[in-house]
Amino acid sequence: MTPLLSVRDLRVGFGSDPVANEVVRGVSFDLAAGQTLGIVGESGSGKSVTALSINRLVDFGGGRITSGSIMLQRADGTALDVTGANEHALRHVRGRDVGMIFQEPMTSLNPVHTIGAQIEEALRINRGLRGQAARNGALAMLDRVRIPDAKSRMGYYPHQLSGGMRQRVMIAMALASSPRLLIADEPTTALDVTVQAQIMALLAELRDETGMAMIFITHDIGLVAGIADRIMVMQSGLVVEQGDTATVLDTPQHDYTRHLLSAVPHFTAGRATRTDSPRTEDSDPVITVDDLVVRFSIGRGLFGSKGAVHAVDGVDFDLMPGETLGIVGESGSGKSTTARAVLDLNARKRGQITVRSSRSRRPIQMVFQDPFASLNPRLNVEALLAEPAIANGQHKDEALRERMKFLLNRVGLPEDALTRYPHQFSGGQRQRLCIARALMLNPEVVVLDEAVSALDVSVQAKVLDLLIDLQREFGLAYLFISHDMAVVERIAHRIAVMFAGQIVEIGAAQAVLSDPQHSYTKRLISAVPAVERRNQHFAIDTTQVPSLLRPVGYEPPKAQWRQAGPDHHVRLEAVS
Amino acid sequence: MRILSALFRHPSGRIGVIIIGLYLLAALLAALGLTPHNALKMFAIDRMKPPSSTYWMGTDLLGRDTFSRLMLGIGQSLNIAFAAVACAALAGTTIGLLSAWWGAPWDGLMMRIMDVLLAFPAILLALLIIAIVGPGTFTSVTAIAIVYTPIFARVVRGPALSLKQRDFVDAARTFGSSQRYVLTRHLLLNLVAPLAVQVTLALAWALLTEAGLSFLGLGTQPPTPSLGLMLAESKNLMQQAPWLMLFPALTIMLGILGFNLTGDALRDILDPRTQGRTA
Amino acid sequence: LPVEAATLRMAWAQDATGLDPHKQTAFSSLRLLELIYEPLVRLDTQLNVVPAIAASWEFAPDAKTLTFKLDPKAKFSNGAQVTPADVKASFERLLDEATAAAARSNFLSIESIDTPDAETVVFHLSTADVPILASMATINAAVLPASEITADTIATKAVGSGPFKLDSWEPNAKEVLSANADWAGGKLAIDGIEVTVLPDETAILASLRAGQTDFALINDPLVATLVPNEPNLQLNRISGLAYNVLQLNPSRTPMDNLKVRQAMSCAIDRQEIVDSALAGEGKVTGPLTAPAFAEDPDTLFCYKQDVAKAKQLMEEAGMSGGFTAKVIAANGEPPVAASEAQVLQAQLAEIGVKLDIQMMELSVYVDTWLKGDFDMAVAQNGGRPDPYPMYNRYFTKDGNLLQVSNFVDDTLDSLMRQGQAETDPAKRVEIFHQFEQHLTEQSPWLWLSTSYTYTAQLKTVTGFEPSPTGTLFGLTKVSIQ
Amino acid sequence: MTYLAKRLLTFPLILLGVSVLVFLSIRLIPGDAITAMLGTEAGMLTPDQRASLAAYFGIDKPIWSQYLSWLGGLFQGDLGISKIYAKPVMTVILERFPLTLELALLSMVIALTIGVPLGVLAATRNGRPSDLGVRLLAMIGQSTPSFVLGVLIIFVLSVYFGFVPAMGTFTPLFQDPLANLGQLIFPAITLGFAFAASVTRISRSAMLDVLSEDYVRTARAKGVSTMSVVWHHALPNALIPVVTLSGVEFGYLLGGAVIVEQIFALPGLGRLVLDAIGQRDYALVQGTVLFIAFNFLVVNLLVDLAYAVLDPRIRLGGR
Ligand SMILES: Nc1ncnc2c1ncn2[C@@H]1O[C@H](COP(=O)(O)OP(=O)(O)OP(=O)(O)O)[C@@H](O)[C@H]1O
Ligand SMILES: Nc1ncnc2c1ncn2[C@@H]1O[C@H](COP(=O)(O)OP(=O)(O)OP(=O)(O)O)[C@@H](O)[C@H]1O
Ligand SMILES: [Mg+2]
Ligand SMILES: [Mg+2]
Repeated sequence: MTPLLSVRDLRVGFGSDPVANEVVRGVSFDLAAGQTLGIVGESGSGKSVTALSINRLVDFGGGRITSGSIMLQRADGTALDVTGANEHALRHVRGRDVGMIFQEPMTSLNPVHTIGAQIEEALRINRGLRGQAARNGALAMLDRVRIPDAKSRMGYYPHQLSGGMRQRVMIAMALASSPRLLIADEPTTALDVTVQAQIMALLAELRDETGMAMIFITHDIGLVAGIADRIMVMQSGLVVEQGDTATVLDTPQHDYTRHLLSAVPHFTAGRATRTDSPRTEDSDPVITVDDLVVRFSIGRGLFGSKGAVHAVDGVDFDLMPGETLGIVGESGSGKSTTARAVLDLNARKRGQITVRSSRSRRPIQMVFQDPFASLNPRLNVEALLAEPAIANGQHKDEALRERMKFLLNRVGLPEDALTRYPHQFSGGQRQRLCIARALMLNPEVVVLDEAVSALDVSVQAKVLDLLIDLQREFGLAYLFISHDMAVVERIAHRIAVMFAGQIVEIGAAQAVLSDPQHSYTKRLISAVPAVERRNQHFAIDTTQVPSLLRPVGYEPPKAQWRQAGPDHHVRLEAVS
Repeated sequence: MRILSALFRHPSGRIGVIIIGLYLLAALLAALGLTPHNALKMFAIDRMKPPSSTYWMGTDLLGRDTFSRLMLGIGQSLNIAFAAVACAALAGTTIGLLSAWWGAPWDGLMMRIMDVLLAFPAILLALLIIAIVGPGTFTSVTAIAIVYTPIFARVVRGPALSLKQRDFVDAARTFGSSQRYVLTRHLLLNLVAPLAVQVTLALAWALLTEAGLSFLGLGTQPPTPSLGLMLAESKNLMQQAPWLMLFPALTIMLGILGFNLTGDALRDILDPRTQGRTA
Repeated sequence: LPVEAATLRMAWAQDATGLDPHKQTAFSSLRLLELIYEPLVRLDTQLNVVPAIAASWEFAPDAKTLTFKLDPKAKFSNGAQVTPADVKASFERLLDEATAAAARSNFLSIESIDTPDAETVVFHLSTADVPILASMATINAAVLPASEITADTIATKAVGSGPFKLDSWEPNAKEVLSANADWAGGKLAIDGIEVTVLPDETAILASLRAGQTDFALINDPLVATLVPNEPNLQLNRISGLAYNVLQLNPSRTPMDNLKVRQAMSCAIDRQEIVDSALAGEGKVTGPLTAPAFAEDPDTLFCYKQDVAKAKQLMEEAGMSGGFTAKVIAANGEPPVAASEAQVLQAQLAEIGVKLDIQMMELSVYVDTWLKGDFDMAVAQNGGRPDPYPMYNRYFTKDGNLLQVSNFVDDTLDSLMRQGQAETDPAKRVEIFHQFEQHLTEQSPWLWLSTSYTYTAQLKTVTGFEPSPTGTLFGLTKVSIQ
Repeated sequence: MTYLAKRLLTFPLILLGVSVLVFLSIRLIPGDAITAMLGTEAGMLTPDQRASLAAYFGIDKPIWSQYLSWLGGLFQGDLGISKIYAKPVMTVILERFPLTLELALLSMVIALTIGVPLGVLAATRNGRPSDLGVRLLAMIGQSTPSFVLGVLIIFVLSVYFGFVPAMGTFTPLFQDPLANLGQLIFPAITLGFAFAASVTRISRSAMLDVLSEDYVRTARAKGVSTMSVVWHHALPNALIPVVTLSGVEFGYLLGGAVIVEQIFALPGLGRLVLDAIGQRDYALVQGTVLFIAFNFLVVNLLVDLAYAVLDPRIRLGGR
């Protein structure tokens, strides 16, 4: 049987001299109908460019296929070499033969057309449906991707939907043309794990229903384990390894694959938590947060406030010296707001934050998510590192320079970095720089808000190791915020799970992860992909996160807690 | 320097920089008195002579050499444009920056004041200022500067507001950096790119406005020529001595073109989004 | 287009600023009002006093009583007869300070007005005042209907006895005039005039060239010189009474020094100014511009450029190092003001006098000028057919504009008085020649040139007679082919 | 809705600021209604005559009292009486406004019908000769002062075609559409030329931005034709900067195009103010400037509302 798609020695380059600027340098693979190929690899390895070459969208980004062939089996049984096809033929390939969904559900839908219209367009172009027929078709598609209340949602604009729903609309649109090959380019990277799980389940189900082939691109090797039949590993434009999912994951042949597998933080549901807990009965917490409430009033105008976003609603926790408290929860649950409130960057409505400090005037420092955004691009490293010291009355003298050099050294950056500018560093180096800067004032607590989320997996691992080392060396306490359970598992002593502005479960990391009590925590943990969970049947769960927008004067009911272990507290759920 | 060489590598930037360079050179030479003829001297027997080897661009009604006057006029027009834009950029940037930083209610107040200036018809504002203080270089500068201040304020305020939200400003707040430090090093320093673009575009506009004001007889005072004044003087001579109108008009157009090209090139060079794209 | 053709399409750059003939002094207002209203007498193109509303007049021998007989055919456009009562009411209005008539000062000698019968008006004067007759020959002394004066509608409604009726007026845009069938002067060959305001004179020329305008007033000599090049156009050019002058301010140093003033007078080359700044469109003149009084300029003090003498005078004045002075000029008023200032600047630089030119918006200039707040001023001052009203205001001890000229001189003062009282025309010319010689020698101002007033017309328009006063009354004789 | 109310509430404040500014500045200029009317002859007035005229022009009282009484009138919708036109200021303005409005609209139509397609064309042929040509043209257009173009147009028309557009008086569109267009088309071209150039450039760069957006790629992945990608998917998203630019420019044009009105002898708002300043017709200057400022604010508001029409994110709130 001829494969649906057969790619041979594909080479793609960019710019005025595409041969010299090749980013895909000889990729070959076959894909049979109904099969799923997972492509993994680091950022920039050429995954997207390979995918975009299959329907020649790469042309529009300024790319050129310099050699190789892409034979596509078309619906009428003919085979077409996409690399040599003209624009007219390609238009029929796109949509009809090859459907595609992209990473960013936020930006991949046209903001000025309703989602109904966008799906109808696909039906019109590729299935010739018009008018009422197209409308019915679109409705059916929305139903199929489990958009609740699809009829009224047809008239919605993309911005009125949540990220997960938008991604579902994207899928509906791609499927509307009944493609025989669906390319999904990191379709879930921008989503929360729980939403990710929903999308994965949906894709798997639809694939099985329609029998289409699928190319699934991701840099998350755990994710691919759950869906792919075959895996292809790419590095700098080359395929370094390809084979059955099981073969590649269990007996990786290539160094790079092995490296990838080891660098990825594996989530083990509490089996790999830290054991060096510094919590003792007699020590005093360095920070105590008591009933923290932060609200953002919206629609403040002439006619008063329409209500407020209860971003953080009654949060209590404490942090011991040398301890890491991980805060997890999905997007919008109030993690960052809590962190910012602790640093006094947000006005808080209520609540007490007590800081007991002996050694610094500014005992709490912060490392932000995006290292590039938190370093002023126009200042050199010397000025960046000196800023906190100067702000606190020190002078730019030799002692200060010594400290800068010491810290640079400590975070693994060369001394000559002092004269360089942020853009001259890689992402991981920049984050090290931020960490060094946070340490300039000799703090006791460092708040890390998604501090490693923007880094590549292998870099991520190194930064995490560095953080743990520094914690031991300087006796730092960390407030570590992340949505990545595997990362938190690795660094946290204790974990607080946030949901809709409140902590629903808090306790020793091992206890919370291995024995989740709250329904939300359970859902969260079960959604985390892992290399071990192969061909798992993700359950489709369309639970919506409750809105945090509350009317003026609303106060949440007093929290009731239940103790589930020595250091493990769970918020009682309202019986619904 | 780095920017200049980048401009030079940019296809349209190069043309812009060359034009501006030539204009600056002409202005400099004229300021040093190195014009082919004395720009103010009236050659009584050579009134309204067409271009020739002696008078490259002909002579005007009073027998003055157009080319020499043009060189001097470029200097005068550039002086006004540079001074006006410098003032506007300074005032506008300060207002926009503080407005963004202080937030309500200052922001609202200052921006409403800027709105008043914006809503006030620009040319009328210039007219009124000129009528009050009397025309002249200084007034042209003031008028153009006042008209352009709100535009700078707006150009600065928008990005300043978003810079204010940036993590490095938050970071500075966690260290307790002083307001002055944050304003100058974190905000202003990062506004250099949009400001540079705006400044070049404003310069083009100022050149045009100076010409317009002089055209209405409100700008530069004779005998100092400015490009607009030369144009105004020659308007009624268009038929007898078309060169008198042609050359100043071309000079103005080319000057504006130079600034616009440079501005566009700067935008390309300084804007990371468009980097690599030729615009 | 026979019906169309009977209406004259006219254009000018500046529009009238109001309808009250007693209050309006702007050139453009006068030009409009002269077509609508009439004074008792008017000046012909030779500047002789000729009948208008008055059919005849007579001075008593002591020149203290002036008697007019009115034209019985004279009628206002509302159909009412022009009566001596209207004349009396008009002059009383003029003299009333509440009216704020600018020309009032010319009529201060009127003591009383009698209207003995239905045709006669008698003016009793306090002093012998011969020039008063010429002063009456302007539209600022127009005769208005007594009824409209009482109704206080002069400013809004134009009811005159002139050749045309004002049908509509949109200030700064257009006015429509129609022929007054009742006009005592006879029947007109055109049905009316449609005036449009085209602020840019090149646009006026373009419109004429395209045949879209029949007749136009032109101010800028540079535009006027283009008209003869057009085959379908004709230029009317007449030497006017107004004069271009560089006013010095003798109340300020060093212009208070006679030698300095004289040096400046000798240093300038008047013909050169005419040739370059005015593109040759003008004539060198002394203070007296009316043909009946004008002298050959060469007989006047230092009217031939003499830089050596000028330098010597500067040295005698102790100013050999020269000095710097501010000279004001109005923007576009006259259009050549800036050029004149620049040529003067270049010429005076020869003797070390550095001029700092300040161009001003017209009203600002007028304000500054009236306050006498300048070192020097480039001006174009209006002329009169008679020297007395022309210079009395500036150079006599009780002149109203003394604060502008800042110059009094006993000789000038007494010559002026003699000229006012003298009734013999030849003797008057003699007196004013003396006045002129003395004035140029004292050089409080440096008289430069008269310029021309221009009108341009399509060759299909015939019969227009220009007048040195600039009046468009000649349009009454115009016909269109 | 509250947004609209909020915006509307700032109007009076801004207008008040404008009114104070114009009131003071027009009075600070040397020269007053009397010198403007009488010229140098004003020197012949006696003090009593002068006082009588000052009372007539309403400039005999102290400035603040003049301002208050003017403001009082304003609240009753009365902008005062123009002395030159001998009519209520509002009437004079409304007589002049149709021309200005039509001229502004016409120039905008010219600018948009030329600029947008050219910009889109250039963007879709980024880097190719036709793109370079369009960009060169746009650059030249932006660098041509309107007064140069206007003077040139009149000159060429009258010398080579023996024709000039009707000047001086305005023929309303509904009275004689042909004559009206004949009169306004050339001034509109003069104004529209540079305007079109700006529109071209802005639509080109907005289009380039949009064409590299993810949703355009999505549309292409669906198999949408190139034409439809450009006009249906990209253009609506690229219009916001075009609307912003057109709004600002239109707002300014509604204030009267002083120079072009001067050259083409059109009785529009620009010349009205210019003449009113020259003639020191205070009430008229104040009224007109206020009217222009008001228009400017309204246009800006309309632009903001237009965003909402173009962009559902703004229309339906939230981002
Ligand atoms: N339009 C473009 N112009 C120039 N270079 C490009 C373009 N698109 C991609 N590249 C380059 O091609 C290389 C491969 O990019 P590609 O997008 O395929 O990476 P990827 O594996 O998908 O990475 P990621 O995981 O970050 O999405 C990168 O070096 C990138 O810089
Ligand atoms: N400045 C603000 N004004 C209004 N609402 C805000 C503001 N900052 C945050 N919010 C809202 O508060 C809620 C909590 O936001 P927060 O940033 O703390 O979430 P998070 O848990 O950090 O999410 P993420 O994982 O996406 O970073 C969200 O609904 C957010 O929209
Ligand atoms: Mg990718
Ligand atoms: Mg966050």
